[in-house]
Amino acid sequence: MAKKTQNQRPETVLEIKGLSVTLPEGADREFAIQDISFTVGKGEIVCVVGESGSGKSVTAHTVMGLIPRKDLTPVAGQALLNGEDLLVKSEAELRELRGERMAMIFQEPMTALNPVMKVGDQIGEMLEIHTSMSASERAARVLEVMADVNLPDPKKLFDTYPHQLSGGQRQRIMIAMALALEPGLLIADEPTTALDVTTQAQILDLIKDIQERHGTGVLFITHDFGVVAEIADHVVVMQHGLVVEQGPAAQILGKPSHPYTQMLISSVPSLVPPERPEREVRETALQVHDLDKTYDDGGFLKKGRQVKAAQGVELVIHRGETLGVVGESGSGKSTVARCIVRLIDPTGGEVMISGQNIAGLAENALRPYRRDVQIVFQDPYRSLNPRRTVGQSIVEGPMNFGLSHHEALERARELMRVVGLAPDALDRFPHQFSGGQRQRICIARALAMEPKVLIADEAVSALDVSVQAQVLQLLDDVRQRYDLAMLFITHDLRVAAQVCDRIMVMQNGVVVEQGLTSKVYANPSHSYTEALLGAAPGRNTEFAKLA
Amino acid sequence: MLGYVIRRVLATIPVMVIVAAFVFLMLRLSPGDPASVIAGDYATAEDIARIREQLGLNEPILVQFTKWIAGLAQGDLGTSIFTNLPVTTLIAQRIEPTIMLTLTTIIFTVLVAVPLGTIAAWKAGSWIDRAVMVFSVAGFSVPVFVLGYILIYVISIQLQWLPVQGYRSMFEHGVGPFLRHIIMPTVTLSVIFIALIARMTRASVMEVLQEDYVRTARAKGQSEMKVLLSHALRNAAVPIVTVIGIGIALLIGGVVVTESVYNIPGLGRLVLDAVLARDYPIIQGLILFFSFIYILINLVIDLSYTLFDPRIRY
Amino acid sequence: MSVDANPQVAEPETVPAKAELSQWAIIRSHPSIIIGGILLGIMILVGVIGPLFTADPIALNPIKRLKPPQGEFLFGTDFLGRDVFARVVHGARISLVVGLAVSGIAVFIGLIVGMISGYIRVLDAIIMRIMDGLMSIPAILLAIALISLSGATLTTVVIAIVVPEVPRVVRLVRSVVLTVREEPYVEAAIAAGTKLPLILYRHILPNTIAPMIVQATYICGSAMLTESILGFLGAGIPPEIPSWGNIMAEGRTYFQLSPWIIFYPGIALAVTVLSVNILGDGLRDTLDPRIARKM
Amino acid sequence: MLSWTKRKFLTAAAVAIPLALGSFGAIGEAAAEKVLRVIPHADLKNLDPIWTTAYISRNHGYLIYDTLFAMDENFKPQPQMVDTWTKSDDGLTWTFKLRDGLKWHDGPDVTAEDCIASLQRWGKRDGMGQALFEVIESLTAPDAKTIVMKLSQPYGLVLESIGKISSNVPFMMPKRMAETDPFKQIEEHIGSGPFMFSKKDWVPGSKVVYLKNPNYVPRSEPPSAAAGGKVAKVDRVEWTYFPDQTTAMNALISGEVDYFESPANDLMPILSANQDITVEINDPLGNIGFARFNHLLPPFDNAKVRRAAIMAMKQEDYLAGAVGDQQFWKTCYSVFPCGTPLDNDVGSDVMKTGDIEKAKAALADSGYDGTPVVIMQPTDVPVLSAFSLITAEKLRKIGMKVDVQAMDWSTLTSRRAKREPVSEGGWNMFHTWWIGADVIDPMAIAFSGNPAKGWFGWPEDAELEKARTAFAAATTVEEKKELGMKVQERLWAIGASGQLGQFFTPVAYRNNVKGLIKSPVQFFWNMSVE
Repeated sequence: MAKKTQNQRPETVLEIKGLSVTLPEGADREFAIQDISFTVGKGEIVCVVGESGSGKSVTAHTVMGLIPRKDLTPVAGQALLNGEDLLVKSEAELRELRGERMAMIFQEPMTALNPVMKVGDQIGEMLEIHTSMSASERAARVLEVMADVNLPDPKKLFDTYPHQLSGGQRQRIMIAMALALEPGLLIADEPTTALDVTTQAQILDLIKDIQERHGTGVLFITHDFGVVAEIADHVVVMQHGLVVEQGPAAQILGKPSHPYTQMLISSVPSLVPPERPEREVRETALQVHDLDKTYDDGGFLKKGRQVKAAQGVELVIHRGETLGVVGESGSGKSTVARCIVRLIDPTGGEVMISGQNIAGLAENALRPYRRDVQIVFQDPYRSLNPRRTVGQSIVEGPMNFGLSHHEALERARELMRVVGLAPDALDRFPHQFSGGQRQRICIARALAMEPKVLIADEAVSALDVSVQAQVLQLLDDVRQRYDLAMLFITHDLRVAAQVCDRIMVMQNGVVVEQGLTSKVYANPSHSYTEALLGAAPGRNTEFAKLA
Repeated sequence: MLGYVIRRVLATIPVMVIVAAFVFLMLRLSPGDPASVIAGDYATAEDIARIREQLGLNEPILVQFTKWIAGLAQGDLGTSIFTNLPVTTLIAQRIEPTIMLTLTTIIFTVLVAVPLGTIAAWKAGSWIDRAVMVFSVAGFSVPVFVLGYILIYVISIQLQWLPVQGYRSMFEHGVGPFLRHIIMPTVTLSVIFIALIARMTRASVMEVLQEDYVRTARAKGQSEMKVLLSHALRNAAVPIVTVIGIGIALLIGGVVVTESVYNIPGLGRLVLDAVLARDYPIIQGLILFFSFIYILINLVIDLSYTLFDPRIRY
Repeated sequence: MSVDANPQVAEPETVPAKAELSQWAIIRSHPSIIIGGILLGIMILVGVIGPLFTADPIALNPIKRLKPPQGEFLFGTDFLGRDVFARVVHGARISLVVGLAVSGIAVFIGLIVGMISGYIRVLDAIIMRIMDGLMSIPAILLAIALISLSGATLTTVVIAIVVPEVPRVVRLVRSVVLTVREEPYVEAAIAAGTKLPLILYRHILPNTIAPMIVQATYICGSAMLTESILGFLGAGIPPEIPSWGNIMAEGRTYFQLSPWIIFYPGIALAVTVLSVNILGDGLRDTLDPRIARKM
Repeated sequence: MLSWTKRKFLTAAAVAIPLALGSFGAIGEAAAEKVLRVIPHADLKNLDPIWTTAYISRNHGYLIYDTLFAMDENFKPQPQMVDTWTKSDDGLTWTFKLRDGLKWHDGPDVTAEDCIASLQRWGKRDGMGQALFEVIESLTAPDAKTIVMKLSQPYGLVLESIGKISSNVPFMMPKRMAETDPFKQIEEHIGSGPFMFSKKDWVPGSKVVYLKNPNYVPRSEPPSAAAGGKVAKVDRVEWTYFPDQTTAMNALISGEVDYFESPANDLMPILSANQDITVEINDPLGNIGFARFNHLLPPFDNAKVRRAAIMAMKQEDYLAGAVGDQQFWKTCYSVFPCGTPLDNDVGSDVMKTGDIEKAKAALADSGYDGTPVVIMQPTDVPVLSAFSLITAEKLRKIGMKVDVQAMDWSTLTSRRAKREPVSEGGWNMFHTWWIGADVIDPMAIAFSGNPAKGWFGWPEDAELEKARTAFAAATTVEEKKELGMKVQERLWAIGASGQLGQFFTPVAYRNNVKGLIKSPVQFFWNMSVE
């Protein structure tokens, strides 16, 4: 996609010079951000990218003046908006600028809008604050702006409440709100992270389109290099509060100079599945036949709506093989996983494990078979009981099946080494570990049961890309070492491409396509798969690979 | 919505039956019986027995219970043993003071406690916050009657601004006398209620101020006052209203004491006298009446949620 | 794509022993716990060993009735000539026993019923209806009726105050259980084949303890207050056993003549309830801010 | 705190106070109307003075009903509704003629039939009434205004019975109400007295209103206790019941109330210090305190133990403890109220001892075997609660094991009727008081020696009963005095109960209230508000 010529930068809207902000004492480092300098030009999209804790969000919030002064205090440098330093502005002056000259959109569209106020009024409020337009003039302008962000039927949507809209629609409302007064600078803090890949693509296009039409300077915060590749003109890479590298997008993505950037970019799984040697077919570890799950929220007298979460799902996994399940939120991929592990009871179909159908078994009859299937969840911070030591969590399972405490502890120590953690960490509490370490502990806990099938339900989605790479590597190793059958559930097509031998695509509870990963990615047969692959950000950018 | 209301009202019936059975059995299984109190000082054993017979207290408990429930069905709460008047008339005579006292207390409390709690949450950690919290904890700790006596002694006896006691109905005697007589009881009763609501408002508003949409509002350049009122408080309304509902149960305890200290002829005193004189019909009737009112208030509060939060639909 | 460092080979990552924030450091950082704790400690001390040093609270000498506080009688005497100071000190014991017993029993029953109702959905509807029923009976009236009808002993007073408190505890426990049971670590335990009782004991119970402790302090405070109101209404603990509630109740008639009979037990009660509530606030912030804040 | 010191706790009613002086917004009634605002001693719960012996119902009765005879201040029965009466020489036939102008509140004249029916209903419930009707052969009404009573034998207390001053007073009611079963409450409240009961204003537990009876024809004599002309000098009498003593006192001080029937003794210093309030003793006879033993159960089935316990009781301690200010009590060692005709000292040395050591010695050789004494303590009646604690301390000092069981008055009244042993809900001791008028002669049930029909405690002594029946038949004053001493001598000999002395409960009213009648019963006629 033709980007602006590298060297000649457009007229500056926002200039950050040597900005430093301190963290409250007792934090793990002194500065949240230290000596940050970069500029955002008119009609230019500058992406600030980095892992969690790199300070990218603090930078954005400092510019908008939204940081809690008593915790994070700017101690040096300037943030010039069209030449005026925002750091010295009084609260009142800053309020004047917000919305008029600079605006911001946030990550969680679900909670960013006031749930008890009509959507139209929330946009109108921006005008109410900064202009002296009459109510009718405001309403007209609101409808105009809603149309500008291609919201369907603005008149009807004007009087709706946020909970009645989809994630994508709410983000469009946020953008409409931000652009109501045509500010020179738009700050977007991970606006598409919480959205499905197809909606994300539409929002990114919308931002590019508006930015070009209105010549707004956009400061775009993200941790996803796919998004950077998709829209960035200029890229700033941050680590631990410092700018390690910045420059035009093509140069940063193509030939990164700083080792940290190189490591980051090479950790981004590529969308092109590797050629895998043809595996000889091993015996079946897990067979699911015609699996159904319907939720009926009917009450005492109320006739409830029927929600078909999963319909007629068929899948087979052989030992040593990884089957991927991809799809957007609400596609039913997690429901299938939870039915297999019997955390929820399927309404129909069979789940065959070591020759036995466990779909309808009662709890006592089911218990012996539970050890054969184990699961690793998405959120590392809620997968371990905060009030029990890591060791206690791991030994709990084996001891349910007869191992003595000593034997179980021995197995736990061995597994800690397998997942790359020091065994003496067993008697520590979960809050003393990082996200990545906790996910490894969860894997150890699953392996402690010596399962035949391991299910990873979005197991790496909450991790930073570098940590993600290590955990994926660990999963691959344990699969080979313990000859496991693995069911890998994810919404991230890049991860699926690299990890899964075969892939299954789900939409609204139905399996629309399945087959060898390389074949499905090369030429998808179902239109939905095609749309999914097409929407994956940065798909036609080749990321620099480490030697 | 109507379907929901009907279902809720139907659901109160099993609860009321549980309450009725519980209270009825509790009275019958305890020592002391009204017949001997009526018979008076030197009634012989047969006098007492005959009175018990005449009051139907000798019949098996189950029979008495079914008779009472049958009466209940047609809205007859039974007749007071002592005054020979139907319980419903007794309640009717004395319902107005209690209802008015409760209403003025709720209104006064909400007008004082909600702003206090909101400011405390807004300026969390400041001296105002600490002051509001200390007052609210103190409010919980002072016995109602001590406060009542102090107020009467200072305001009525020494300063003679307000009358000592009594109740004037707004309809019979005009608003002036009504207010003069209701101010002190309302203040006395409100202290503990303000403490509860202020504390809860502070907690809910503080929680709401962390929400993303408050940050969005600030990002729009909205003034702190507007952010507090139209965004924070409106979203905190549902938890605050819930606490007001729960608090009302707490109020009834206070009403009994306040009515006795300020000599207000309300329902609180009626049930108190009835308990000490073992007038079973009044005790049963009133406890049932109070619990029905409480359930009704909860229903009204649940329905009011729809006003505050569009997400709640029945 | 392969990352050089293969975890098997590399030396296992040692976990830095992040300073485990000692419980003591948390407490020290919250002044309200210290103030509340000290005040309550003093009151418990007074309640436990105080009576050894005071005159006999039940000894009557009608001649010295209604003496103002000076000299021999630190808090003056009441209408039967009994030493108010001795009675207030003895009263501490009764009021604290009532407060602690009520909060202990209420939380204990509330925990069990709340967990059952929160975890076993079938029983939930029934239990909740019964709780609604109990909660709809006004606490004070229930207490008065229960006590005056079945004799005013310490146990009946405690039972009478516990009954209306239990539903509130059950509701809180149930709401906490409903949130905790959805947590992934509970689901992981189920997947690992742990039986129900163990799940309740290992995973649900520890996470409900924190809000329970906070609720217990509030119940303790309100129980002491309810006891004093019952005493005032003439339905409380029998006057021979002095509790702050019935000392004040007996002093009620002589309020304008000799206010000290009501004044001193009133102060003692207010300070104790104040200390318990401040302690509760402090504990709420330290123990489990996330769940507790919903309190 | 729910009831007061003075009368025994029984049901009571109250009257909502009309506007106090200081408040604006005059209420509906014409300002000219004279209203007497009263705080009664208890809450008027039920309105049938025959159905219950409650003093508050009796006071209510005196307002709206009238009586054939009435006791004057020297305790002599005087004619009230009766104009003239004759007694036949053999003393067996009494004829009474009603005076003119007696009308029921709802219009019709009072007839002899009404009076006969009223006497019969009274006769079934009242102690003296039952004794009188045992000797009545017939009661006839030859014409509308004459009542003829035929006796089977001469009876000395005919006029004292139908003219008795306290519960149950033989009030005259219309025939249709007098025929209600005495164990069922009367429905209507129509009398022929100086005031009329306003049923629509009655709010039990709070307010009772009496309106002046315009066509009541009072007698000509000046008022003397219950006798004499009963002239209503105010248009309305309003009772307001105050559960809280302090608030009641403050209401009187701030002028929201005119008359406070029985303030707690300990409020006297504040009330008497206030110059616009008058404090005085209304009932010359006062109240007599009783410590009552249960004669059926050990240890008090043994007279020696009872007398030992009485020797431990020092009247000064009880009166100082429970009543307080010396101005309101005095010791009285006669069973009959000091200052009444039958007051004497015979046999009272056991009561005069009041010495722990002597009592301890007496108990030692009385064969007391250590069975615990259960004392019932009514916590909601302050005076009786204090009496119980004082007795408990004294009995413990002389070596008895004592178990004080607290309860409220209602529980006490039901438990004292039980004759079963303590293990089955019985009792050993309780305390109460009687107003002087109720124990003025041996006929009082308090002095009965017959366990079958006697008062709770059920002492048994044939000699005592013989003396009491002889007293009933006695006609001359000397004979009655002689028999009075015999009854007292027996009562002390068997240690029927401990007498705790005589105490007086004053009344308090604002200075603009005039015409209060001195008597053991609270009357509201003749009282006016300037």
